[in-house]
Amino acid sequence: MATPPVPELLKTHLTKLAESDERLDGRGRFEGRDVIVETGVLARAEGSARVQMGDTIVLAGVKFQIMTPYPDRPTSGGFMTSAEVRPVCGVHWEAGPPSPEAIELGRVVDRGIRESGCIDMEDLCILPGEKAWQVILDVFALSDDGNLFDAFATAAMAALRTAIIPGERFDVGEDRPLPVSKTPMMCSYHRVGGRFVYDALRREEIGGGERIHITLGDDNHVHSLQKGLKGAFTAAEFDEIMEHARSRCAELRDLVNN
Amino acid sequence: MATPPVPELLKTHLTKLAESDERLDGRGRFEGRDVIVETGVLARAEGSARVQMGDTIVLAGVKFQIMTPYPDRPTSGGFMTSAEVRPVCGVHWEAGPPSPEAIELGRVVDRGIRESGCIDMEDLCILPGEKAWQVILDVFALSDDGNLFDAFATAAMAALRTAIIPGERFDVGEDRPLPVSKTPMMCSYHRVGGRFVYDALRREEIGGGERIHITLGDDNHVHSLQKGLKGAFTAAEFDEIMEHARSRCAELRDLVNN
Amino acid sequence: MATPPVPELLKTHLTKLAESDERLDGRGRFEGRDVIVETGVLARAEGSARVQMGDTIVLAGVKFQIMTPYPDRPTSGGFMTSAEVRPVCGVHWEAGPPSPEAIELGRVVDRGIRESGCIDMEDLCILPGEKAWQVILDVFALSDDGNLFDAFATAAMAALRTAIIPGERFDVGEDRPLPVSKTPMMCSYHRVGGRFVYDALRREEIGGGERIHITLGDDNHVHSLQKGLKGAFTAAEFDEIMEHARSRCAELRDLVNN
Amino acid sequence: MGGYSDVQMIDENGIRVDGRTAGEIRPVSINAGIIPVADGSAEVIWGTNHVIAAVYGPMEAHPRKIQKQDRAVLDVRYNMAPFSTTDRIRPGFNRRSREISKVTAEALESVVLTELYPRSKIRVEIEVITAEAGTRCAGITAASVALADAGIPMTDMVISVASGKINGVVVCDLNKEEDNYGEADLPMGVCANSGELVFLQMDGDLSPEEFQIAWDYNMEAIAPVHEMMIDALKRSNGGDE
Amino acid sequence: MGGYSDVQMIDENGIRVDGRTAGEIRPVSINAGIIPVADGSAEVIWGTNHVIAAVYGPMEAHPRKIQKQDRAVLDVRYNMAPFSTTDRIRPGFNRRSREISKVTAEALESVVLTELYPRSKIRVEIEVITAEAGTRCAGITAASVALADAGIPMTDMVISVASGKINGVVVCDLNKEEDNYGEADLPMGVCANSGELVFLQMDGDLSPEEFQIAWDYNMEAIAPVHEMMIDALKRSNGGDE
Amino acid sequence: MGGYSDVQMIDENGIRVDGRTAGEIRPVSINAGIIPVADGSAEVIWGTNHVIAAVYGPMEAHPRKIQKQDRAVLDVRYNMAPFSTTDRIRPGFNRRSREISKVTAEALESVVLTELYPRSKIRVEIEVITAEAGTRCAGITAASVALADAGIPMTDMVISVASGKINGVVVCDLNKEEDNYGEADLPMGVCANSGELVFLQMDGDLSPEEFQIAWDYNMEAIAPVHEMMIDALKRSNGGDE
Repeated sequence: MATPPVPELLKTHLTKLAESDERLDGRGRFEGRDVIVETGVLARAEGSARVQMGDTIVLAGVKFQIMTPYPDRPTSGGFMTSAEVRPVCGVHWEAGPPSPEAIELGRVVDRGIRESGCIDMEDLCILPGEKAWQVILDVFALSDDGNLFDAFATAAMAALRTAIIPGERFDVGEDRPLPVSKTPMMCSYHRVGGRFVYDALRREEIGGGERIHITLGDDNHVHSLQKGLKGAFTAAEFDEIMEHARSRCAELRDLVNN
Repeated sequence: MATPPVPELLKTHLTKLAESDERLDGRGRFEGRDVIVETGVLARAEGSARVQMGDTIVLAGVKFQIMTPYPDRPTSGGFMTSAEVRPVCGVHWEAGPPSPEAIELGRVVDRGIRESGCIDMEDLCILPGEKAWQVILDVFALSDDGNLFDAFATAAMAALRTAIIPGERFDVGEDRPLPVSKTPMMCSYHRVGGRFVYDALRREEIGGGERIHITLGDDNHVHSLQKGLKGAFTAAEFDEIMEHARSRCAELRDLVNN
Repeated sequence: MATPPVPELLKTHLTKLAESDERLDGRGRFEGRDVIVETGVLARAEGSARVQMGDTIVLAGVKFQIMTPYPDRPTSGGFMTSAEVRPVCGVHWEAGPPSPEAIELGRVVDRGIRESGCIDMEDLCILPGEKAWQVILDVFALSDDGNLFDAFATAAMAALRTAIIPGERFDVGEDRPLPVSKTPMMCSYHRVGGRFVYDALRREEIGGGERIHITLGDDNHVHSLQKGLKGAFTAAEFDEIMEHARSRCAELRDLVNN
Repeated sequence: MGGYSDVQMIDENGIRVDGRTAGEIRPVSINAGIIPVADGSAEVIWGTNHVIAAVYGPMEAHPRKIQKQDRAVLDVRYNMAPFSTTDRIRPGFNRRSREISKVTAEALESVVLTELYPRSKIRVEIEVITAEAGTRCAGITAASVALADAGIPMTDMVISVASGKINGVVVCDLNKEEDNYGEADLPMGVCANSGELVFLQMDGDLSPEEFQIAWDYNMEAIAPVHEMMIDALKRSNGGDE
Repeated sequence: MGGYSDVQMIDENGIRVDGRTAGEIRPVSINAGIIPVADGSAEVIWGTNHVIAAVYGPMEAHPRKIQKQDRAVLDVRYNMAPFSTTDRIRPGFNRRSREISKVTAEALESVVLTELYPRSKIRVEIEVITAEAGTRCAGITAASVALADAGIPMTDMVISVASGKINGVVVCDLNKEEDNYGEADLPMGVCANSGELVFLQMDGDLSPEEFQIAWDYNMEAIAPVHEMMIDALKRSNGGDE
Repeated sequence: MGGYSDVQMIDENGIRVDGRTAGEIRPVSINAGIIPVADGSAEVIWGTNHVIAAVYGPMEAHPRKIQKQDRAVLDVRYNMAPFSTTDRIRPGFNRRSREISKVTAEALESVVLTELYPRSKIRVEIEVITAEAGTRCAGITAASVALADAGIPMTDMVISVASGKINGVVVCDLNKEEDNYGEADLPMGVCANSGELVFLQMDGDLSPEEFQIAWDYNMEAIAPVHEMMIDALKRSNGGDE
């Protein structure tokens, strides 16, 4: 993504709004947009989901391949996440090799899931040292009106939780659900008009500062953190965000698990 | 190839000429340039040809490699065409990765040959599921004065029809001719000055509109079509072209087969 | 490396100096900078060296991998040199794929070593046709104040002569020194102010003309030559350079071997 | 083209594996305006195919070297999403998608009034979400609707359909299963009003007579799809366009 | 994170494999001005890690499209030398190094007064010569010193340290051996004077309580490293800065 | 260099496998003006080598950043066609061809009066159609003729020849078979009139005495090849140049 020229007017406007604790679309500082989760939306994927948060729409698809386990983990399967944010989803996203932003998106979503241990990698073993399932998670943005991070993370978990390992097609046993034991969820915060807000719109991202992404597990354990963009924040600011993330992640988890 | 700035003067001139049904070099609308075909011109290729049509000169070389057959076609060999139009052949062709035009050239030439079924892929099998011949056709432009498509297609068939499978060098049986049972030929038409002409010069291509490539087999069966560039044509125009292609392909076929 | 705009003033200054047979830093035409060679400087490399010549500082590291021998040389190991001159070492070196200069650097250093036969490739065989050692030499520039060629070549030989084949780590026998039977050394000459000088500074390179790189073996056999950049030289000029190279290579060889 | 003609894909009554007659296309549904942030967008669901198109612009063309002094450039990208096929597709352009992007751009340039926007660029993004034979046709059709949805002036709308041959019989609009055993493929892009062609490809083997039948099947499919396109645009614009 | 927690990495007295206590960092030494041709440079030797940073600029930013009208851009590259690890690293950027370059640039931009140099570029080159867990932290710290050595005005200096967890115990600054069996990694970049954070990542598994301990260990390590940075700059400038 | 010296490549009378004496070059033929659309062109058939060179320009150098204010740049590409060798070559540049392109450009820049064409570019395209040892020399020679054929002003013409060593004997102009067992290769590019060198490479093993013999063989081969170059240009220009 080419960095858009920061419109100073937008920045000023956002600062003004912040003074009366308002936001562009009338939400409160820590209020999220409505989240709609649909699963089973992709006919060719073994697990899939569509998530809509306002005008942000994303897809997630889970595919399986058979891999040779790594020599140092002969009984482990694999997991990889690919986020190619293509120019279809917004005028500010350009064609070409993955931008640093897209790379970061994929890596942060991947880490939250991987580090939570929600997928039992040992369960993906087919034949020790020879064959194991590789889970490939592709997240795909259709419409970017801000906060792709959370949309991707939510769609990813919804797709994984409904994925079926295609044993029959690969002639290695019966089809069975991918075992996903936990539901790590991500909440993202942007500095807008001086203070952090939750679930930023695209225009808040453009006129805002640094962002913080938090992935929490079922038991509020921290699995992944990422600070992005230029900016400095205090320990007190972080504590406030973390407290909100604990309650909001639980809400999102309910949405995905049901 | 960087699109050259279309010289409006050239376009106007071509339109003027078209009004009296003339062309830049005095040819009739459907008159081709003389075609000279030589075979056996490349010392290191297993089959080769040089084709000259006016100031357009191309080479085609056939090489063989041993491949593992694809799992779903264990008794089939392979065929691939590569057209890297290098900057040696004209000021308008630039260095770098293959341009969209070069990719299209290679793919259209490839399809005409492949889809005619003129190469018996089963005959290329050496050991079912393990070894088969891969035929690699490289077409190479030395001088581009227009209509590389037909020059490539003609050189390709001449090279294939004279190619020797190098069994001895690869230690898998005796040398023998590549079995080529048919001779699909291509005819290309460009809209110049409002109407379609056959075998366009480079300057007619630059000042012209859309182009249509037709590949016909021995029995006038259609094996490949391609419309390129901006422009719309009518069914009647297409019928007229197709009729000419039927007679011209037969003439070119005689040239290649003898 | 983007070619820097040649400062005409620098060129004029260098020509002036040359008239009284002087150089920017007071050295004589064929006088080299002090050379400091340290070995064992890289904790993760199996052989390493750091060479400093004035403000030019380079590292060389030797790593080993196990390779499958090439079919036509079943009892031979392998040797490759990689010189990625990264932008850390000077403002004139830019990020991106290796520049033509960096490619030339790597290839010239590689040829001098390879062609001298100083590494016994047959001795690197572990299991004929199946396993052999591949020696990978990485040269790395920390600070480029001219004559990276000689600094790299010197560091390379010092690293190779102290390298230990890590048999134990790869579970193929005991650790043992890499057998290096000779010490080919390189001397480089630049045309500066009209005449050739030895061991050019960066500013002499910028304001100078063509360069000649000579690699000589223990017995003054020639193993590698390379002329770089625009310029023409006479046989007499070459003879003078070659004569100096014979004595200077011997001095450098002593430095590396002790 | 596969060409394993010993598999029977058409029964004695001329009925195909999915119950269609020879000249019948798959069920089609079209929706416009499905990507909120795009200037225009559409989805075409054609059998199991699910193809999305988004349009951005006209906007300034940059870098400047891609600008045309007398018209807008159409920057078209056709892409298959990694999860669109049974075997996952590795991201990144390939020769096939480059060629399809090129012929699609050339087809659309033939109807868009690009001369109204000199020095500018119109981005057309075609994404195949689910693929089932015929994605390039669905892509051109979707792009046509998305351009109209974006309000880009056009002389005509392009509808694209392919006919083919299977078991020696010419049929319209091969589905995936048929395509695996197909003996020919003739995709065409036709202007709804003028009947002119702006897109044409073909591969396989068709006798002159078979070719004519395939051509005619395609031509017959244009009008009903055009109706659906117009209907989708009406729905997207509140039913009053 | 590895997480083979059956390997005992901490003894009954809370002493780690290399003799450190839970909150103790590895031996650190810092030198400035080590690359003669650079405008500023530094090396950080942190345990076995050996990381070098060079700064060039401010200089004109080109190509022009990367210029910012109101400030300098920080062009940061983090790279691991091919011989920096036990298994040789093939040269060329990868996704990991791109991401580290990005977060490092963003951390440093938060303290460099880039608005003093509109339209210009400051190049920061970070090279890992020898790697032993924690190279991104060492790289940020080295870059901070190199920027100061180059005389680039900054509001504060950034020190970066990581804490982690092993055998269920939170410890500061994992070494390579510990990292192989580590259960969490929390690298932070902290401003020496303001105490604000400009860099934060984390992966693994930390309960809210463990998280707080790890956070506090990192915060406690800032001041002593900051001392060493200042000392290195003093030595580099003849001891009279 | 191969160096399997147990294969006998020279007989007791000093005659080589193809019947040549030690100092003899392969049969050479040169033609100019062979690419109709180029501004200048030439082919060199040197033994079985078949190398073609085309020259385009001088033309405006773009993008502008490659322009030189005081002279033309020589944009030289050396490439081996995929069918030029026994094993097919995959298209695309590699390090070898990049290096040869570079040294060839530097050799030709030494004789072309580039200062007559500031800010412009002269393209030199060298294509190896059939390769049989010595292609870089044949390419430099062909490019020299093509530049002259294009009417580009030069101070001199460059002829390139290589000598080598086989079975411990120094010989001129190794063919492919000899090259496979060769022990050294010394390619030189010499100006026909001044006798100065503009191109020099060498690898292998040559004693000081052997080196001198190889050098002399190369020097002796210059004049006869130069004659052929002049003759080719005369024929191309109707015999009256």
